[in-house]
Amino acid sequence: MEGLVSRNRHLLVPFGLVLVLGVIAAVRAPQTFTYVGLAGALLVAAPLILAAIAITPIAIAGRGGVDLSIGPLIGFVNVTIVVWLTGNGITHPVLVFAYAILAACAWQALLAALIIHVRISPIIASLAGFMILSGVNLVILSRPGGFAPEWLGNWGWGTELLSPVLYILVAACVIWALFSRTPLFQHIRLMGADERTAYTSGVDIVKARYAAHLLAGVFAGLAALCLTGLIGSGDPTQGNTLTLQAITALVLGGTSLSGGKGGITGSILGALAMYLVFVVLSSFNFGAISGFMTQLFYGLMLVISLMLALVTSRRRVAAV
Amino acid sequence: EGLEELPPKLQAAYQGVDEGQPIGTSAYRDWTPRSGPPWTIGYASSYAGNTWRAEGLSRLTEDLLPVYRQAGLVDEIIVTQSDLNDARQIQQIRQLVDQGVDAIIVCCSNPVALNKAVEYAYSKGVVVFSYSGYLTSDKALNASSNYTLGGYEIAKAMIEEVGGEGNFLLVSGIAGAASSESFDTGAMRALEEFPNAKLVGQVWGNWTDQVAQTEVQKFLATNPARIDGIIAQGSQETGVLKAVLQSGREVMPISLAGSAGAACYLKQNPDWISHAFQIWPPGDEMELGFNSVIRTLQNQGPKLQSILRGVYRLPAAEYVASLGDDCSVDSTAYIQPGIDVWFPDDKAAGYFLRPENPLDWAAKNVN
Amino acid sequence: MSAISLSDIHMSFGETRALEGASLQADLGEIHAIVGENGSGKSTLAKIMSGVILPDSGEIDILGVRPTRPSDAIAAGISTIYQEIFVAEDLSIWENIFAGVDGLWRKRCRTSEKKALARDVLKRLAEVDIDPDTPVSDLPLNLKQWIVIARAILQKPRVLIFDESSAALDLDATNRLHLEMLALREAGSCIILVTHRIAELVKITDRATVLRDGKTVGRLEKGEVTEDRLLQLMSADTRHNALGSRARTVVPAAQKPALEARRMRLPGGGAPIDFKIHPGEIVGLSGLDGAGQSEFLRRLAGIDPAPSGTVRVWDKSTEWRSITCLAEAEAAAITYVSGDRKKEGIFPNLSIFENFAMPLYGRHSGRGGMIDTETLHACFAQEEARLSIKHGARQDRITTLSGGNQQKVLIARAFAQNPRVILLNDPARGVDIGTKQDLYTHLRAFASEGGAVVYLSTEIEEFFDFADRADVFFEGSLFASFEQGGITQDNILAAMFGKSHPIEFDETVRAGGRM
Amino acid sequence: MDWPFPTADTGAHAMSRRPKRLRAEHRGLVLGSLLLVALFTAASILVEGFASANNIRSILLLAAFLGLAALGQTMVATVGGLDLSIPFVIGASNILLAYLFGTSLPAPLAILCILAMGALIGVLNGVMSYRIQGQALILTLGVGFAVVGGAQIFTSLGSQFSGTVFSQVPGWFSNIASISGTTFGLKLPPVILIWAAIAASLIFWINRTRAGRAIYAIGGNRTAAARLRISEFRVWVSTYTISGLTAAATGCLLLGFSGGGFVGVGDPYLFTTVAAVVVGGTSLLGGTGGYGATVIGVLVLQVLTSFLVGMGLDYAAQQTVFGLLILPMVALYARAPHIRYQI
Ligand SMILES: Nc1ncnc2c1ncn2[C@@H]1O[C@H](COP(=O)(O)OP(=O)(O)OP(=O)(O)O)[C@@H](O)[C@H]1O
Ligand SMILES: Nc1ncnc2c1ncn2[C@@H]1O[C@H](COP(=O)(O)OP(=O)(O)OP(=O)(O)O)[C@@H](O)[C@H]1O
Ligand SMILES: O[C@@H]1[C@@H](O)[C@H](O)OC[C@H]1O
Ligand SMILES: [Mg+2]
Ligand SMILES: [Mg+2]
Repeated sequence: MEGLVSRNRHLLVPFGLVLVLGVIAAVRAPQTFTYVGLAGALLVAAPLILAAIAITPIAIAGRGGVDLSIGPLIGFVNVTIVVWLTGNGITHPVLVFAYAILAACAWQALLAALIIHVRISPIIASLAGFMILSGVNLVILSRPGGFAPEWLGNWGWGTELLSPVLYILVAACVIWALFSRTPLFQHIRLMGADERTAYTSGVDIVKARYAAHLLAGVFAGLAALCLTGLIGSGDPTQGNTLTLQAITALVLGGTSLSGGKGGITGSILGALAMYLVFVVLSSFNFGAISGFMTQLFYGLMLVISLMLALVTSRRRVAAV
Repeated sequence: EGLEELPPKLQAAYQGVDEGQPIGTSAYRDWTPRSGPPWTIGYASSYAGNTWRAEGLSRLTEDLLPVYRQAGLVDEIIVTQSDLNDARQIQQIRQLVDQGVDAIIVCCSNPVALNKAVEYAYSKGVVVFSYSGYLTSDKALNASSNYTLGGYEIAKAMIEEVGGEGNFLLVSGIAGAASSESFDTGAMRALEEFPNAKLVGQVWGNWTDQVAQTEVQKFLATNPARIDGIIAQGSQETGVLKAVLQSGREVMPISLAGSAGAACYLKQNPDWISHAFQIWPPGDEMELGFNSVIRTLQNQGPKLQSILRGVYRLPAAEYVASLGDDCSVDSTAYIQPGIDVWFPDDKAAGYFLRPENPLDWAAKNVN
Repeated sequence: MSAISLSDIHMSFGETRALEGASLQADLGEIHAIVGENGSGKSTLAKIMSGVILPDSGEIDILGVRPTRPSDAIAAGISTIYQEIFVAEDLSIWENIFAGVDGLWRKRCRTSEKKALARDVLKRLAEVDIDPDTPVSDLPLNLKQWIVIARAILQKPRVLIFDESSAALDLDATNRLHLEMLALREAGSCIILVTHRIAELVKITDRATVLRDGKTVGRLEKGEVTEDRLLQLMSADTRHNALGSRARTVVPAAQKPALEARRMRLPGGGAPIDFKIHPGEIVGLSGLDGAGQSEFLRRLAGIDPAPSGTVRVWDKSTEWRSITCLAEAEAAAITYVSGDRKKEGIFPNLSIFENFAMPLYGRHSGRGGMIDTETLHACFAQEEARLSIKHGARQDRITTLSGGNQQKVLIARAFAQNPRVILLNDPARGVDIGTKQDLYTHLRAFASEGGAVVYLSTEIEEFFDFADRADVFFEGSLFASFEQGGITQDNILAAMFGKSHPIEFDETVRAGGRM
Repeated sequence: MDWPFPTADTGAHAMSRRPKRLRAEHRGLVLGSLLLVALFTAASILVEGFASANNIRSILLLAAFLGLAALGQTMVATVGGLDLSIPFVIGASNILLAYLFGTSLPAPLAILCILAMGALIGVLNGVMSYRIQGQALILTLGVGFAVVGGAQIFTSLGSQFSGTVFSQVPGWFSNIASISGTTFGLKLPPVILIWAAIAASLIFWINRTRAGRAIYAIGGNRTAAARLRISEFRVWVSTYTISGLTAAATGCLLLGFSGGGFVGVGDPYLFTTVAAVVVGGTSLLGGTGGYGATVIGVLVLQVLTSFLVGMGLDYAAQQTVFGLLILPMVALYARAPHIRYQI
């Protein structure tokens, strides 16, 4: 039992955070917890939640791996769905889903290849990726516009709790639950915790790292679908903002970039915390400065939760 | 269809309208809000960085709110700002609806991204009005001047100003924002009409003097080519002018549309450029939007989805007349025609099925 | 049938030649030792057999395969316990023990079974009953060692390679390990044993292969595996008479000690320690791993604070001054040289020259903290001549040097700080015999000029004819001191095991004794 | 004198069988310089007016800003850290200085206040990230968010222009940083010379003083450094302090450049500073590279920008090209050793 607690120590902070914010939100903005309120919350928060989930396996795989390119990647899938698929009359759900997931996986495989075979550190590889994709996105679609496939655009209603968005989130959790029970996932954790131990004890660290990235690809694809559903159009820049948000959520969720630790529960909690902060702040009439309030609070939350995490876990994290 | 319901002189304002902009008959021809008066109105702005938004906001909260509260029509205005993040603006709109507002004014975003939120609002009996820019949803109402027409005329006038040929720089607003795109569409049309007018570059100034100044600064710094004229979307020309002054180049003509700072430079250098425009005077545009919102809440029945008025050109002397000699290039104020010019009752009447001055309506219907 | 046959293996790392014609033949059902000095290539050979390192050239056939990755080796039935203890600190005991056993998608066995097995195997090997969910980071070194041993043994390997795996284990733990090995041998596995503990291998090995400078220089059958044969094969010229005779500096009894420790207790340690060293003296420190000698040395150096007691130096100006931190140690002209170069010695990113000069910047920088390079280059020239450091350009990276030459640079840097006391922590690790002898000579010269030397070594015979006194640690405290005449293998070995009088070479001592 | 530029990780070295070869960071410098020359010649041929005094002046001007912003990033990377608060500190300083210019505070004093604030933020970054160095980039990100949010709220309180500040920038100050600025009548914006001076003295300081070398000692081997009484904490914190300071300075100068306070001016520097550092040849693993390398990296990026703009490529394409440039550069000198050699 207390083994369980100690193993989930990293969840204490984010859990408390969500709890506190949830209560405040319930008081300040009760509509949030109505049926429709929750449906809307789901809709708006889904892209961030999935983005945060997506970068989790990469962080777990170690080497200070934080995927800076996640935002532009989601943006890329978003604009290409609108321009390449819808633009050419390809709107069948199966095709769109398949495309979104395959495209994101292809990119992640590319990143993994750079990290594994060229042996470039993940942070630099994904930094380059960020720049490349954010440029490419603007080339494909120079400004917001276009239309999502009808069925996808309709997700934007967000009045039904039992919506595709919910199913996607559930699916994501199921995928994770299943995957995290496979030995492969244990290999990834071991590799993240200590790559040399993994290597010498016979773990195929090449496959393991590819696996971590491909898994990220799957979630990134789903995130892109949800974003497209939310804005019902293509936007070359909206995705980029997701990078820093997702990393914030990840870290708020208690996953440390030192690898080996963490899971999507934390990332989901982190993303929820960010959503709730936003709801709470919007419930005050801050007017023109409301945007800045959000930024301020994200920052403070990040710093404070890092400091708390430092206190709750005593081991020092080695430099990237 | 629907357009011919308008008095002919109003129809003129619709020519060359951005084909993205819906001008069909409105969904609010017979519509009553879920409650009130008094009404709560939400203002979901996408951005708050520039003098233009500030001016519009102050018209809304400093001038209009007191009067309409007095009249028992409005009791509160809730303002939100999304830092150009669509997801946030969507969330804010939904949250305003859930908080129980009766109408929402949104400013200037991606014409598609907010649609579902708009329809959500509509389903809850809340009307969403886009001022300064349009939304494509048929549940949205739009009120502004015809920015495509504005872009066309401003560009055309600029090109003619420098003799129908030369190198031009286009300073746009925010990529993807309806108003910015409409303006550019018009401007491009004009450029096509002049084979020897070459567009050598485009920068996005976010309608913000500082941004425009930095972007133009960077452009001039990295582009050796000579620029004969700068076609600028309104409300950032002061920044553009400062950039040019700072770059050390001699000041070429820059299109002017309301900013008092640049206008002051014109007053001090009368032969700089011969004319100026009124395309989106911030306060008046806001009042146009607000006025239309109130009329809709009063079930006056807007005929069309988009309430469009024309832009107009005026000679330099007349434009700067209102400025004193002590004016400053750093001024953040606006030269505005005033609501009686921009959206007077008789004009407004043309756009509604059961027109009436909102305050008179109040006098009758609010005890 | 031969389980392992390696012939004429060559391997170099950048400039470093690790193996130059090593070969090894071993059969199933035998325990085969690989012996050689530090840096002679034992671990490299082990890594090659484990598929970690791909040699530049050479014939390899282990159980019919030529492993190119650890996973290949393991799949072929080859398990290795590396010299470095590889555990994932954040993960639990059972996860570490069963690291890598599962396939990508299929588990070898259920988690509950794994935990049970983990618990049992630790009970059997380490004789502790511990919750297999405990994170490894909370465990002491010897348990971590057991975990990696368990990991390898549970694979039921047909070839099992131990690279100095008893280093972290105490006496009866080592005995338990031996029982495991014998059992595996009975079961028909082949065990490769890399160890410095000659007594250990004399006891349990069937045959031994001897490496010198990366070459196989001999293969001994059961009968021939004796201490002297091994020593004489391992180093071209045997150490015992290597160092000619030496001018002893006579220490005037009256003189104040250069450095002394009074009533010092080590963390978790035993009795308080009193220790003195006079100018001109060379004192050797030794003891089994974890007996406290290195902790003691680190406290003399002011690296770690002593829980109780004092370290102090005699200084004409201020009479006694005590040492509680590095700053005070430096002020008192005490310098520390570590044998663990990579960990606490070299700056791999910097040049040979800078590695030498780094500690001198403080004293050789003028106005505005501007470094006076001329002087420093002069110092360098002087020291490099003195220690005959072999290197290319001064500005080359230090890692272009062999382990031994890296060590010389660190020692040169110690001398250059012209200290009164030099504390050395196993400085000869991975250093060849020639270099060692230079080192002894220089330290002796330093002593005869009135310096004091405290020299910790894992190889007792470094003390013969070299140290004026050998202090032996046992269970966290200073156990015995031997003066010149008394510095003998038997005395010191006995003391290492807490026996106060010399004893013959019986099983127990062999089991734990260090060469 | 030929001081050792600290060298890249042993790994890259272990890879090589060839005894004599260019030391990694020298390879970085040489490569960078070659690239720079190549780009410049190509651009001068393909873009008319590229080699004009005017264009070179503006390239140098923009390089000066990036160079200063990337200075701190270089110091931090040398000890294995990263500072993502730089763009936010730049933005915050930019609007806060504009705000202070609007007050009665004398301009020089105002500038000092902002610099002090920047340094303070740096200290905070350093102290708080010291025990979680692996998370330094996240922590600095958080601090950045907080700082920029706070600054915008603060400046918005009085006015209605959230996030932008209007005030009069003193002529002498805008002269320092604007393209039309002159130095002693010479048609060269002073900021360029200021940058050159700072770069020169920094490189000198790093290579010739104990404090400077300590940075590389820490970057190379923290334990070994500790044995020599080099305090990891002090070095770590001071690099972040420098970073905060230079970021603030950049923010101030950008105000002189653009003339109006706008919080967004920092945004382009989030990843470009890292790119400049990496392209220059400083590995983010610590211990290697140096500001000399970064200066080259900065010039490469800036010439490239101007080149691309001249070729009619917009911001989008520039981003992509930057990204594509990083990979080969890093692959050439900052690869990690194969895990086999880490066992
Ligand atoms: N990963 C490596 N990279 C470069 N050189 C290495 C590496 N590992 C070992 N060497 C070199 O090869 C030589 C042999 O090293 P090895 O570890 O095999 O010696 P050893 O016999 O195991 O010594 P010890 O008894 O200290 O373990 C060392 O002196 C070292 O210089
Ligand atoms: N990962 C590595 N990459 C490149 N070179 C290495 C690496 N590890 C070690 N070396 C080289 O190996 C030599 C030192 O290796 P090693 O640590 O095995 O020393 P050693 O002589 O074996 O010392 P010891 O016996 O005390 O371990 C140096 O020449 C160094 O350049
Ligand atoms: O900021 C304003 C923008 O939002 C509006 O759409 O057009 C005019 C601009 O000044
Ligand atoms: Mg070794
Ligand atoms: Mg070894």
